[in-house]
Amino acid sequence: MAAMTPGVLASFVHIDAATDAIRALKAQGHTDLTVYAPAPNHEIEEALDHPVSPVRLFTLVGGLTGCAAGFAMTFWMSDNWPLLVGGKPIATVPPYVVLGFELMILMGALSTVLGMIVMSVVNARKRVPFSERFTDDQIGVFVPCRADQAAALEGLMQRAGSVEVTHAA
Amino acid sequence: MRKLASVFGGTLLLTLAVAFLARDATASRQAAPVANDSLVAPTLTASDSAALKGPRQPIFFRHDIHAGQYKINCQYCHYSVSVSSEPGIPSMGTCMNCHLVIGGSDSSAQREIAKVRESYNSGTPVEWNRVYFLARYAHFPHMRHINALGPNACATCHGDVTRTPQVFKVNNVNNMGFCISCHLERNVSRDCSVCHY
Amino acid sequence: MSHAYTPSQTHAEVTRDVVATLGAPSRGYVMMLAGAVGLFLVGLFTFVMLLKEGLGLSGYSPPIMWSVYITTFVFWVGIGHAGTLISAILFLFRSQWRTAVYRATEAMTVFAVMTAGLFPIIHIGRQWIFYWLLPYPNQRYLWPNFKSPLLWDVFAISTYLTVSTTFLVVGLVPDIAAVRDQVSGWRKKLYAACSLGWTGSDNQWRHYTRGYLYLAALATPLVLSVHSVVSWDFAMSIIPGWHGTIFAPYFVAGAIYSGIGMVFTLLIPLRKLLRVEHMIVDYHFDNLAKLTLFTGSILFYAYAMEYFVAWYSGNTFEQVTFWRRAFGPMWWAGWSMIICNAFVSQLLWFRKIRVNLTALFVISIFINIGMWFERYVIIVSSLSNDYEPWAWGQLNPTWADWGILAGSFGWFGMYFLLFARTFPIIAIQEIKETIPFPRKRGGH
Amino acid sequence: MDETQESGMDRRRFLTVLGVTGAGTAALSGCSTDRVQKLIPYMVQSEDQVPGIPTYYASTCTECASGCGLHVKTREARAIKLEGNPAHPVNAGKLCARGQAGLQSLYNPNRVRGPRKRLADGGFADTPWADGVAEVAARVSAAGGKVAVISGAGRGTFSDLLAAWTAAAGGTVVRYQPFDHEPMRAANQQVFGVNGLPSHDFASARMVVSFGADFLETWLTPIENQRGFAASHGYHDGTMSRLVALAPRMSLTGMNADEWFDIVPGAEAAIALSMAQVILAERSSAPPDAVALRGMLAAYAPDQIAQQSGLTADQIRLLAREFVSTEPSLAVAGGIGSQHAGAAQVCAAVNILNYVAGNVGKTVRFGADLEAGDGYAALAALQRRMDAGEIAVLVVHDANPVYALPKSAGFAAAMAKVPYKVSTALVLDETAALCDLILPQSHALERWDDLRPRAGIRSLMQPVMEPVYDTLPAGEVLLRVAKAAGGALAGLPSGTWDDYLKAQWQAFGRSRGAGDLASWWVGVLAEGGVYDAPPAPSAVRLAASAQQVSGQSPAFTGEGEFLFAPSASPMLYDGRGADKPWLLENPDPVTKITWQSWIEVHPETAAELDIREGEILRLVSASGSLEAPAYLYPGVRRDVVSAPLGYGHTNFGQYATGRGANALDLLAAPGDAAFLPYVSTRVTIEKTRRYQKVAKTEGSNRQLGRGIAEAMPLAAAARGLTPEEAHHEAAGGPAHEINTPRELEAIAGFAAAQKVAATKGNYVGDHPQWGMTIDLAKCTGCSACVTACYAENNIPTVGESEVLRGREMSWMRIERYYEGGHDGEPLETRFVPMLCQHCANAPCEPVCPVYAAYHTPDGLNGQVYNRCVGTRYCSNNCPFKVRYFNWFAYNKKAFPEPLHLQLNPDVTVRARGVMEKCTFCVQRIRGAQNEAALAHRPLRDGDVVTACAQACPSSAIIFGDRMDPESRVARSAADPRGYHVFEETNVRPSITYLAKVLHGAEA
Repeated sequence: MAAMTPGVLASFVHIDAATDAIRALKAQGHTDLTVYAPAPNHEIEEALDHPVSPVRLFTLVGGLTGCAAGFAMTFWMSDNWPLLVGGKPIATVPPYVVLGFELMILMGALSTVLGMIVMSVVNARKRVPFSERFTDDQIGVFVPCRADQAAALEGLMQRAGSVEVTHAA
Repeated sequence: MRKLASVFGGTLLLTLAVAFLARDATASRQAAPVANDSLVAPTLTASDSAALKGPRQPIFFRHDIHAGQYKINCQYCHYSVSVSSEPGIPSMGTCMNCHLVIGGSDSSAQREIAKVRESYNSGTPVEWNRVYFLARYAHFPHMRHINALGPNACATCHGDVTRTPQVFKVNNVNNMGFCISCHLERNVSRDCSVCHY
Repeated sequence: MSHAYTPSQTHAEVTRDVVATLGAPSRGYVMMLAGAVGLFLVGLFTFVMLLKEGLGLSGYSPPIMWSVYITTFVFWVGIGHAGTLISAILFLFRSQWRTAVYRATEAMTVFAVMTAGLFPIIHIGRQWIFYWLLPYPNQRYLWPNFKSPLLWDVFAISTYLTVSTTFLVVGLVPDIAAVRDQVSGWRKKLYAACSLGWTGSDNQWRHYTRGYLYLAALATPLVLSVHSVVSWDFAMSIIPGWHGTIFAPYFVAGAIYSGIGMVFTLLIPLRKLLRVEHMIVDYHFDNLAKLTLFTGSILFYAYAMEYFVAWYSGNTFEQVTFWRRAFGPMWWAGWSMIICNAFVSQLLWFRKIRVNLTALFVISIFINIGMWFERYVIIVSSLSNDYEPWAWGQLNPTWADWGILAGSFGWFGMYFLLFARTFPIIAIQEIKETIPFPRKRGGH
Repeated sequence: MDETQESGMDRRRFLTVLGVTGAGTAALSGCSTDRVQKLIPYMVQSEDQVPGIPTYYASTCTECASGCGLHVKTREARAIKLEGNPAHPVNAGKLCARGQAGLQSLYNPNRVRGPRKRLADGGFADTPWADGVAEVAARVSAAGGKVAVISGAGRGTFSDLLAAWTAAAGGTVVRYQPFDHEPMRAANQQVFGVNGLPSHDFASARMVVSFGADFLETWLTPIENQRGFAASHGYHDGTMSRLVALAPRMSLTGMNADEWFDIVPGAEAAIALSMAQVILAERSSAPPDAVALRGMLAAYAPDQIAQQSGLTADQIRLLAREFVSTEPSLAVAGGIGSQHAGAAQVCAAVNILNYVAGNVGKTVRFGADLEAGDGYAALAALQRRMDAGEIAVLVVHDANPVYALPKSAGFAAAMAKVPYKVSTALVLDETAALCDLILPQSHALERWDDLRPRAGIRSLMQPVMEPVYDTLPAGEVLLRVAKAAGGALAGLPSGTWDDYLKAQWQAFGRSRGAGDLASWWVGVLAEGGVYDAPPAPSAVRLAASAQQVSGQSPAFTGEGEFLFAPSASPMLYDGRGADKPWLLENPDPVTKITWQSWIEVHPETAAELDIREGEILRLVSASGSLEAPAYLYPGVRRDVVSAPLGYGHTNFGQYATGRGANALDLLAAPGDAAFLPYVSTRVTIEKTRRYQKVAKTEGSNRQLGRGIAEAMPLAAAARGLTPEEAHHEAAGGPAHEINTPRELEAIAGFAAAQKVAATKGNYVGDHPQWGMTIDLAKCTGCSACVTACYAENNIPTVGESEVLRGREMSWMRIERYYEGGHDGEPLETRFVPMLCQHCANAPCEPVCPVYAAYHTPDGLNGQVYNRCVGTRYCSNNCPFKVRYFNWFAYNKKAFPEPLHLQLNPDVTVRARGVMEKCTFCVQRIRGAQNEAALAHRPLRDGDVVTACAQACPSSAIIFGDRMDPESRVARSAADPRGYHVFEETNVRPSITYLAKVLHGAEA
């Protein structure tokens, strides 16, 4: 496994401690933070203040495509070999709404999942240190930095109330 | 991981390709035979029949000699094809019309023709092996097709037998697409109940 | 009761308690699993016989061309509704109490729909060509008939299965990661693989929460549509007793009702089996019971309406059908459906009963039986006496019918039990979400 | 589909057996090669057989004594369907269910497959023909005249030869038919001094009174009767004839009667005489010699006999007056169902009634001399000689007396006293089982033969195919035996049977002055025989013995409180139908029960005795007992129980043996009676408290006012009202629109949609729209169409267990609905032939996920078997419930070899798991279209006739193109009586029913 990104990784138990740290770091111009949390948390989101995730675009596009595909398929197929059933029109909207709807949901959902995966992978920072407690009960804040900045940042973390600070070089 | 994916994808593509080729194959039909005045059938012996395509028959009957070289009209033997849904299998008597006198040029032919005479005299009909077997839920009125497409239309489905020493399955007549593509081309009915009842 | 309940006090406890459910299986669990597998084998044998001999083995007697199999199909589809309702709709409503139970119900949904999905194949005359219902390019140039409600069904059920499965899996990922970081050895490797490299970084959470929201948003109309489509299998026909405009809402309500019934039946024993009594508590059952009461009352209304409309329509066919439903040869089925669903559910007006697990369990059994009979009555009794009196007939099911029914329960139970042991049956991260982090300045 | 198709016999399977037309019994080896796909050529091409094109041969039906003409449809040298010969005067192209099922006696898997000889251990073993013939010859010559022959063969060249043969052997022949109408002949002798059966003209009779004569089932010539009855009783131009039935049980004839009186059993004679008395008393124009009867008849004034007859005096007077005032009228008697000890007197009384009403010579025509045997008395006499050991050699041909006589008659015991017995049975029946040698005869369709069923008719039979088994025509056997025996027998012709028969015909031809015999013969073969115009009725006068006619009701033996009146089953006839699946599965027209025998009990009686349907009852008489499930039938008197004849065979092949109970077991030994009195014993009912589901096809026998079987009063019909108008008139309100404006809108929308659809694909252009009308005023419920449908469309018989689950496959079913019947109103029966209605807005089509059910351009409701996946939604959604599902591989069980040879090669044999239904005989439509296309001409009206329409003896069914205003079907559908079933569902059926017409109060 390749070497870790140099930087400081601090673990927090207290939420406000973590948010203080984040705000302080951002104040100092450290923007590419990585913040681990066992559960999504509004305070952290506010502190980080990221733009809204673009996943919704995937949902929209997928849904529309699905709907279109549904209607296109049904109309084309019933017209491809016209067969009269029950005296009903060969190709007709009402029954095909169901299929349009179902395909809309299906493709919408699948493309949403795709979106989640793609987005997380694309924006993921590589080789960031991680501690197993972050999926348990602790919040982790990692800030990449040069060796000479490390001491200062460690101090910042401690002051914010970190329970454990490690320096990955 | 990546390897697995590529293998999977590859097989998928392959199957699709095969499927489409197969589909085209069913659609492609052999062209009607070109009128060739001087067709000479190759010399073959009964022993060669094993090497030829198609089921081996009790008698090495050669369409390429009868229909090709000697230009015997298909309907001379398949007598009911233009009037009935069934093409008709020539009776042993029909064979004997000629083979009473024609004994065969080479030894192999003589041996085969001897079988015909033997069967006729002993009154035990020859059991030909079926080559084309249309599924029983599809009804194919031969006469309608012969009357619509002409006496030589046989080749459309059965291939050019004037060149085949041993008849083999040229088209899978049980592929519905094989029928439909033709009905579409000629813009004739493809109503299900025309064939299926 | 409104403020957030706290079964485990801290995030650490939550992780610990849930991971504990994945420990060595108890004896009771093993026995139940064995039972489930046994039932499944019964069903498998029956199906093989059906393939070999033909559908005639089961008790079909014309004019009753659909009977136990379709009944059970609709039953399972119905079961499959509570899950998505709780996990998706209640998620949108931000109701906290769902967190403890939704994983279990969602798993139930997926496996119930998996079960239901088998029946369209089992019940057709030539099972080996069931795929002709799918629109795939073929050398015959033939396509399926999209006007047929059965085809809507194919699409609705498969969509629902796919979406609810993805919904379940997506919800699982962070929890699997949590488990991954608690266990060791080969199990760690397994969960690591399943966790898709989840770390809980801000970036992951950011897209995750959004995506989950939209999945919920899509699943919500879906869950309502699926049983509507199933109901149209009947409502689109002209059979008196099927041809009803209220069928869609009527079926959806029934589906949720039966689904929650099944949730009770599963959770009440399960929480003991997995020793999580302190995480799934009165609070949840109370709320579930209220939902049951609500949908149960809708059913009550729907039943009443069916009979009223039949009378009010002045249509002799309708009237005879419903008269015979209540007083005909199948009166017993008709009444057991009304009593088990419409009346029994009314007991839940009393809080004492809502929080009494024994009572709830008993009621839930009634609900399951009642809802199975509802479908049985709608399908069989309506078919047994429709337009043409000369063709009227009665059904007497055979071992082949019961064999498949039993098999379906086995098939369902098998997967559900295996799931409950392998993956966190209680949503770790969602519970954690409800527990505030400690603060350095003062408490909460 | 495919795998289950294999066992199905169809076009290509026929091809595999082509050659064997030249190769005799290789037939079976030929077609038993199931999967091996061989093409076997003819040895020599036969000029009248073209593969794929049916060849029709004229022949004659031997399933009863009527002697109807047949057209045998053959394909690739296999008989595949029996239809009526239009040229034949008796049946004019029509054929009953029994006649059509003759095909299943030809291909019956239980047929004796070759000569068989009894072994010491009692079993049978094959023996060569030569040995068999030699053995018989030896025995006959050794018998020294102690030879007797029992023959069921009708009058014809064979019976002549048989007579000559027996005479030469010094023996006696008894020509025996179980249903031989002895009472009628005795009565004709007594009243008119004529010993012969007259013909009855139902077609011209305006009023028919039946004194227990089941003329629509088994009485004389049922098809001819039905044709005539339907012609006169079927409504046309404001009129219809009238039928009154007097019988303790409502038979099929009773169900078709405008009035049915459940008279006291045995009172028929008294009533007939009473009517005659009224007529003579009130009418001067009676034949002069009839006046002499006044004295004798005085004793039968209505008031005298009213109380013991079950009719009021006024009813009798009314009947009598109407009978004489509607000319010509017709009274008939002598049915099996009322054949009690006094039956001869009943027929005599009815003769007198007809005579005084002036019907004799008009509707009753003597001189026709219908086919009749020697009667029971002759057989009884022979039995006494057998008992006395005066018979050394007994030959049984085409007869099964051991079954046809009550066990108490002891015929089997008598046979045991005969040292040597020979049978020519097709199937090893009860009688054949007791014989020492079986020389199986060829089936009527496998041999040359002829019949003279009545004066002026010579009807031919010709071999339409090679014998299925190693059998010979009985005539051939006789000649061979004669040759071998020598002696007096040597005098017989020396040639073969075929030569003999043809010689006879040539002699006949010469006698008719045929110039070119050869061409004459070809003509005769094509016509199926020689049919002279019926002879003018021979004038008859009352004989002196007419004075002795008495209206005494007969004494019934036994103590029980119920009279036992067995009914002659229209399907099984005298029992010979019991080995034919078609007849067993075709429901009894009255009770709708299949594959089972039953006991009919009146519902009220049942209530008293706490009997529920299906309880197995034991009927006990002095002579025996029988057990069968109870069937509650409102059409039987409260003090009468009835059970069908023809069941309870002890040895008659896999289908008949052990099926049901034999009603004859209850009867006492007839002793030296002149005929077998079927209605003679009283019985007690014993409840067994055991139950058995009755295999009936009837769900509910009431139509709950759903207008499925509509009927209207004659008056209303005459005024050209529609059934609906008639209803509203009766109800006193004006006709109201059944659809709301919204519904009408929707209906219009449907119509518009179809116009749009008609601009696409195959739907472009003009197509015929096939349609059908069914006239309920003509339909008698005889069910001939049902068997025709089975035969034409390869419909599998599913057997008792499946019928019990309601899984019968009859595409065409006859529904029988009751009206009235309680609190005083008379019980009325309505028959509705129900088949796929081929709806324009078919509910079954849109629900099929794979287009297996769809609408064809020519207006058919198509069903593509090989596309069907079997969701069965179509059947659920069909209001008429006319779709049938293959729950198992019925095609594998239903046609055991050689029954599979009967299958129609033009129709797919449906596989397991697919839905099937009536197709309007689409194979016939396509066939006709192909023919027309080859001839470059358009289809003409009448080119396509469905199997049911072709068979219907009442001609109640018309098929054709509804779009062609000139077509018969279009014109008939325009009849104001026309209506559609379940109109309110807007499914727009292609079948129009014409409402039944009822004689209202005006009667």
